[in-house]
Amino acid sequence: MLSIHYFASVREALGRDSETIEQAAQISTVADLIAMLSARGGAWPLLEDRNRILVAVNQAVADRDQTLTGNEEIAFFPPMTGG
Amino acid sequence: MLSIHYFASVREALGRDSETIEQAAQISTVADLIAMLSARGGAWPLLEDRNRILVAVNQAVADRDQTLTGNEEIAFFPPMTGG
Amino acid sequence: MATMIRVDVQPQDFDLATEYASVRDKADNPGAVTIFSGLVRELQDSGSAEQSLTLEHYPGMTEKALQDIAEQAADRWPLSVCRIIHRVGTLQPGDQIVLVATASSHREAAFEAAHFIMDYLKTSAPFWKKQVTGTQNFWVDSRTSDHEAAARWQNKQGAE
Amino acid sequence: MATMIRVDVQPQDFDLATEYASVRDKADNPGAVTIFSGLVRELQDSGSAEQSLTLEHYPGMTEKALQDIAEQAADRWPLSVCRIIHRVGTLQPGDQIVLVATASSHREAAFEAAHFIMDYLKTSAPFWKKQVTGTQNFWVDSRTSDHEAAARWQNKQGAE
Repeated sequence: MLSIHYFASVREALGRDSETIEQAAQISTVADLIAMLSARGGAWPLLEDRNRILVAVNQAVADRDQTLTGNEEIAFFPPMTGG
Repeated sequence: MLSIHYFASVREALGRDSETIEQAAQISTVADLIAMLSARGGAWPLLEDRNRILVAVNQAVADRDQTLTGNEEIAFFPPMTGG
Repeated sequence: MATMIRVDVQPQDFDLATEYASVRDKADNPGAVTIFSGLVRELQDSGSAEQSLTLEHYPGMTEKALQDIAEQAADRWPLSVCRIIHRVGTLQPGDQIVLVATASSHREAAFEAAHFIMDYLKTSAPFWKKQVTGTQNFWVDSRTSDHEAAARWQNKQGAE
Repeated sequence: MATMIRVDVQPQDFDLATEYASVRDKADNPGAVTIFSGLVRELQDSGSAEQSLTLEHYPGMTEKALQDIAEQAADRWPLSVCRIIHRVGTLQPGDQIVLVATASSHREAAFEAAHFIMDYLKTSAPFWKKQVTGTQNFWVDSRTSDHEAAARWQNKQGAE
């Protein structure tokens, strides 16, 4: 099961803060997950913009080609602006 | 009139913290003053060591060749160690 | 040298004096304590509209990221104490938003480590600021200068 | 930008929280406050002998030198407040000896200016430390590393 979280402007654009994906058989990388989500249309293709969207896998920032086993916590968010 | 002050290890080595020199006619530079003081013998030649002794003229660090008009406040002290 | 690291993410305000006292108490014979306090700035061009800043974060990852940044600082500099507090939620102009405190025998280490932590925190801890001005609001953009500031440390030697 | 500069040389202890509150109060919409506190270190190799540190200074020149250092910092960085307190007289291990506080819109400026002031103060403000350990005492030697730290700033650009 993939647990997916959306933060800040990404959360607002997608209108959702989290979801779970049970059947993740075809999803072997972060890029696969993004392709699946992007296929929903509407605002979802924004996830493909690697200059504006960061991805974390199990709470660490990850590349698009990172492998997934299907049991991770994934998060999508814009560049950080704390401090 | 030259008002002269000695600080820290210089003060202790010379056994005095200040003095005034009324007749300063032959003293036209810091180096002249040092030569005059050094001629007292005993511990006084230590003032000649430019690696260990700093000089301030009117409360600003000065070179040995700085001109004196005979009416300054002069100070001799070791390198600073505050902070 | 073992560094005492403590990290908190909290909505509540913090008391800088309490944190300073704690650092002095915990540090092993410190010679130098550096404290950085970040405050919410008022936007100058917004006229008289009421302003606030809301900080969203990623619970869980935030604490990990701050702990990781503190550990990187402790690896680079000889610190006896490293303390980070970052607030979340809605803040007003002038409010405290972040505190970093470092203690070391060496002032160079205390200064550099606190500066390093702030630069890294800006670009690698999952916080996001939303500016609210009157009835308008917008997400604050990340700044190129912040990324450049963080990148500078990769070319720098750890001090002393 | 006019910088509010205040410098004190005093035997009394200072309260860091009071100084921080004053900086927040005086600074014009500050985003960043950096505070450095220098503490008297205990000499590790002196066994159990009672220790103290006595600071001598050059009254008059000391205040001028600190004011000059603060003005140099204010010329290099956009500071709204610059505060320096340096104690003189006899201090015990753990005592506060020096405080530098800077406020700016930019964290880079607040950090760099406070660091610069400490590095310059070490080598150009007329203070001298005498270490007393039991019945022995000696004047603390100036350190090459302090002179090198001060010299580094001459090759550095003022930030932002």
